[in-house]
Amino acid sequence: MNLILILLVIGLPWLGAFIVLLAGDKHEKLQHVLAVAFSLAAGAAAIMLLPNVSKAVVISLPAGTVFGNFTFVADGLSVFLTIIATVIGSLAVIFSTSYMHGEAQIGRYYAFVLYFIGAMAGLVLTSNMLLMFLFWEITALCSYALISFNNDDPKAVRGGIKALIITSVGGVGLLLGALLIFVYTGSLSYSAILGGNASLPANILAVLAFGFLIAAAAKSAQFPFQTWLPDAMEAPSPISALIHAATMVNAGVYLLARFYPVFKDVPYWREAVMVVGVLSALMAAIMALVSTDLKRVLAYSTVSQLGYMVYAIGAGSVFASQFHLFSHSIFKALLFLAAGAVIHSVGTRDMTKMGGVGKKLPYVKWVFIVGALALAGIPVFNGFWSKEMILEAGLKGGSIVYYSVMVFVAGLTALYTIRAVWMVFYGEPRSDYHAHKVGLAMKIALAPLALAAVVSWLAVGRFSLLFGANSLPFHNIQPFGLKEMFHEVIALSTLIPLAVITLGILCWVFRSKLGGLVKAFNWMRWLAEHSFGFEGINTGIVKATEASAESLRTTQTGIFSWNLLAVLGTIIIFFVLFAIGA
Amino acid sequence: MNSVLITLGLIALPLVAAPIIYLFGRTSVRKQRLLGMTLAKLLTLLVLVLEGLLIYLGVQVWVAGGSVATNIGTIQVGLDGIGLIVGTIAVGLGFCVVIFSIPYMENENGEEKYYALLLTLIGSIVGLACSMDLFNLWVWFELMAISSYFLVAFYNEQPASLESGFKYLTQSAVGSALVLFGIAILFSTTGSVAMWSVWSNATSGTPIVYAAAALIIVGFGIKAALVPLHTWLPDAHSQAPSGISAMLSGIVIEAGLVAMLRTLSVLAQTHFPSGIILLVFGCVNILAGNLLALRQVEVKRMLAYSSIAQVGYMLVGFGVAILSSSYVAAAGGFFHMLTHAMMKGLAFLAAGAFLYVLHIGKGEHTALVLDDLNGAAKKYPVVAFLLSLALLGLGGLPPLAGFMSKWQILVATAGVNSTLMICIVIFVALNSVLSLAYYVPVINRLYRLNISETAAAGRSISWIMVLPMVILAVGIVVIGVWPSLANFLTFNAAASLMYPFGV
Amino acid sequence: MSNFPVAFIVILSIISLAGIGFYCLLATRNMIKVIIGLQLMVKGVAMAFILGGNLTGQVNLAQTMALTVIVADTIVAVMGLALAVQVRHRLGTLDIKALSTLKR
Amino acid sequence: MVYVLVAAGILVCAILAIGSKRLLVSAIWLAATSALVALMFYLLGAVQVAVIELSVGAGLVTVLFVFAINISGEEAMTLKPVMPKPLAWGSILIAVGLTIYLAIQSGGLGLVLKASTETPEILWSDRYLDVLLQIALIFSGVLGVLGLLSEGKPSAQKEDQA
Repeated sequence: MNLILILLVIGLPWLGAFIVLLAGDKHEKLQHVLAVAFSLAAGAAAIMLLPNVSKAVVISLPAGTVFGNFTFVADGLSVFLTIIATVIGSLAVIFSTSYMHGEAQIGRYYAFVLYFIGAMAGLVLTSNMLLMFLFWEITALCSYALISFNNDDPKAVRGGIKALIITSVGGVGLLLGALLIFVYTGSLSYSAILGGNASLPANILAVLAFGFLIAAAAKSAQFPFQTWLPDAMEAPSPISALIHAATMVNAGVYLLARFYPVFKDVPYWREAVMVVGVLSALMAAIMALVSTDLKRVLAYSTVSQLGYMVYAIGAGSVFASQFHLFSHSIFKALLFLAAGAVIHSVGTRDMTKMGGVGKKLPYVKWVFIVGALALAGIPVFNGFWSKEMILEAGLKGGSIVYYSVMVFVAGLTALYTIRAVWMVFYGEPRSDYHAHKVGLAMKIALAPLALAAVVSWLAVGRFSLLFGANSLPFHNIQPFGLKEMFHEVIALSTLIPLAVITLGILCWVFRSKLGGLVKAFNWMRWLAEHSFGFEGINTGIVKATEASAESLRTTQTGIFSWNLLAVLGTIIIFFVLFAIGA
Repeated sequence: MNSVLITLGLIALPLVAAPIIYLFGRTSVRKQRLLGMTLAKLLTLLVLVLEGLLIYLGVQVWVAGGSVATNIGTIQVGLDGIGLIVGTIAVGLGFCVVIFSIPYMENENGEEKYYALLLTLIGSIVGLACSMDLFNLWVWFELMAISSYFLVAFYNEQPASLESGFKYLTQSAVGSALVLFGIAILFSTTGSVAMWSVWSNATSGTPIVYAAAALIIVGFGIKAALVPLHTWLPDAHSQAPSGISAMLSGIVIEAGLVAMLRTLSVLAQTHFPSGIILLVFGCVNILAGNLLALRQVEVKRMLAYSSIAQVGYMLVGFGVAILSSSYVAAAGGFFHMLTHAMMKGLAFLAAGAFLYVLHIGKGEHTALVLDDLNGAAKKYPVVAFLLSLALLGLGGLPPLAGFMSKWQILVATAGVNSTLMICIVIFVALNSVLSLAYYVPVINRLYRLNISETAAAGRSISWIMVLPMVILAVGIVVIGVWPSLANFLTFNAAASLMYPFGV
Repeated sequence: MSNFPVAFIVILSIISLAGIGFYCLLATRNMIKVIIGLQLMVKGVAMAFILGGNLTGQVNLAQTMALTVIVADTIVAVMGLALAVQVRHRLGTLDIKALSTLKR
Repeated sequence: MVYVLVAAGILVCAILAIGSKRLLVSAIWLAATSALVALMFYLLGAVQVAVIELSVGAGLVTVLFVFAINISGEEAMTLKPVMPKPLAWGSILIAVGLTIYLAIQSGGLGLVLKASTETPEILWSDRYLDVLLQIALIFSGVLGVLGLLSEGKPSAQKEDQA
């Protein structure tokens, strides 16, 4: 059963991608229908995997020699992320039918979306490191292709290539890890090292652990690779919701969570993971505070929230991290789709030109506010529970310094969230925009997400069962019901983050009276607007590479004599070496 | 069919058929009739099919436990693992190129010479891979060079084409003189040119034997485009007719590499540090090739520079193989040779198709620049898709063939238990990422909405041109999804290469 | 007189001949002169073969190889000359500096 | 001693061939080099190939050079070389010196020439594959030369043909 389902989850979207492409751009309606049908079918197949979660290898295709066996496992972690990918994928596709209506080359768009959904499912379902790397790169390729979907816009093309290059640079870490696993265990299956049977030398394990950390940081847009995600916002909004909020960026967190049992004892690894998480969360939150582009604010907040997840893993609570991933996928997809609806309707992403949109789009306003409350960590919404669990875990598993920074970031989160909501939906219109109506498909896609953002935390008991010993070996996560959650979250220490969050909101309410304080932090604002220099480092690397390429090109003089002198020079170098050796 | 006949047929068939093809073609040029030319094309295809059949029969003899080798006089020739893979690539790619050339070269002045020389070129590569005698190897190598000179300078009314032809000719000739020098030294010191007796006689590495090895590396290295001996390559690849560019990049430079490896394996007992030398050249090639391609605006020239980088991957594979006696690395090197032939062949054919419909078909000989490709997917969706596929494969994105061969090379490299090798893995992988920076923008251009004026005014593409590209593309995808299909070819070749090294 | 290294004199002349040929390739700007340089280099190589044959007592073997070398090289020279003639015809000069339009 | 004289002669002729300002003179010095190389072949015992070198190297090739020079015309070679001359001869000297050094290191000084004891036989006795391949070499060479020298047909004629 699982065998067929896994094949369906990966195969259906890929087949769909092919068929949509074949349908041709002249039959746009048909393409919309096909894309929705295939993504929904994949989502259904993924949900049907849920009752059959097991740690057993389901498919094993021998590929021979250095390629290992192509294996797939439907364990708890995999199935959970598969469902996120396919279900949110379906919603994004439904949303697109109205958002992308009438765009050119819609076939290419859907083909890549479906290709991505299949690849993302494959990435989490496989247990072969080669396949994992393969799917990892395919998701990067799809992300690139969709960011630069509008090929005529140089900004979109640049953003896409930047995302591809940075995530591929990180991919080198994963590649190296996969190679080393194969070399030292003779197998490409990750259970070879997770099982603890293979004794890797300590230094190799360290290379592996930090290699994977680099890969994860690049994929999840963490420090110091965070710069690609804001630029990826040139993508159509459903893509931002699906790839750059709910699924692909989670692959890094998934990688860390998957290998946590072997890496946790590597010296300094957990410390490094926590530092990466804390720095990303803090810097991104500050940048979100000063940005005026709605989608960029959401992108920064994604980086920040992913920072929380990474921090949780470093602190030793894989469960809290995955639970926040669950909540975040829902509320961030909701926020991006709602933002997409706003942008589609208003025609700009600049918040300084919006204002008062709420009056014209009340439905969008309310679902956006639901998402915003969840993001800010206001009680009862799903973000509150998972964020509190992470903070509790951080208090137990890491230094108090990191904990206080993360609590501070929680306050900042509340501040920038309310700022965004205010600038978009309230006040008077600040420019002469004309708000279109929001399509029905958009509303249909938003509704389940809004509902889930309110109630998804109730499923914590069911959720924790996915991570039990039978469905997820090596991790030893105990069942964790609502009772335990109440017990853990409703504690005295919860009051501190809640107080800070309230303080954050109050800061916005009394913003006019805090002018002096704002001025005092102008230098910080300047730093944040320049992305703390990381953009500069990126540009520097690109410029240096291009300059060296350009100077190397001058060696191709095209003059025959110089070409031959190079030949003679090579001979001389050889002979000198031999003469010294002899 | 016995093995002697197979061997003789394999090396003699193309060379015997080439003059006949020329004569057929010539009659139609004289009498202005098309029949002869058509016959010539069909005969070329037929010979290639027969060659494929002979290779297949040879493999059958092999599998049954026999060896496909024979002595012609004192010269031993035979189909071993290296011969098998190089022969397969040459014949297979040659077949695709011939089909592609039917519309591409139609009514060009000298069409009949083109097919005759193309067949000679393919035959010489097969012969080179089958030769077991150092001097005979050089003769095949020279035949390969001589038959390709005119093919490179085919458009002899174009100054640029003549220029590239002249540089190619002189630098090749210098290379082959250097190789000969090396062979002469080995002959003087060991008293033989038969590979196995040189192998058994050359047991101590006197400085002059090392010098001979260096000359041979540099000499063959000119053909194999080792940096800094590569300078002829971008000119020749960009100016030759596109089918020939595909041949040059897909197999001719690799034939130089194979000849070099054969010769180095003969010197296995002298402790000549060939492994480390190949590794160093490999790394330099990868970096220089990528950087040179990065800012290039001519499509074929960019592909030519990327060939330099791709040869670097093979060199890394072979270097690791020799350095650490690793089968997997050698097989990876050969695997990359195979996948590169398919990917670069496809890329050059697709670029050639664009060049043809946008420029050459109209009688213009301007270079195809990136701007010409803007929005080309709108008008030529199939070719644009195939070109994107080839470029993504070259950039090492899965699940295409190029990723699998690079993976195999990297697995073997990481398998050598040393920090240096881990650094090389990281270096190679980062360079793969760097190469995306020039492959991917091309794809972006293809899918733009605003079509360039040149592309909008292009002619339609004949299906005969598309057919060989589809064949290659299917190969790329199939090998990418099921990489162990190529194991028979690659591991036998690795066994033949590593045997003299005592592995 | 028997101690006089006759064979070494031949070696010296071989290496020098090849060197002179290579120098011609580097220093000249005339296409036909380039072919002359190539010819000189290959003559050195042919001598190396014959010397090798002499030293190892296999003059006949060396002769066959030298013959092939001479033939092959003559063909290359002829093709080079044809190319030079064609270049002169199309560009009106034999200067290799005129042949440096393909660069970068 | 005759070896020294011939060797010196070869080098002098070669230097004159590359040093000459006129192409025709260069070609003639090349022929002289070739003749002396043939003499060296003879001294080393390679009688048959000496004859061939004399006829092909000194004869045929020179004729071809003269033809080519006649067609393309004598061009005054007063242009300065692309590369600084000292760089060219400096690197050549280094390369040649190193080669000689390596030859000496390998015992090149102790080599002794042998008087040929083999009976002369048909040249290609046991290497007829090489010789057969020469036919292929000549074939592709001829095709190449024909192709390189061919005049492009006027395009109008091409249209007729199609």
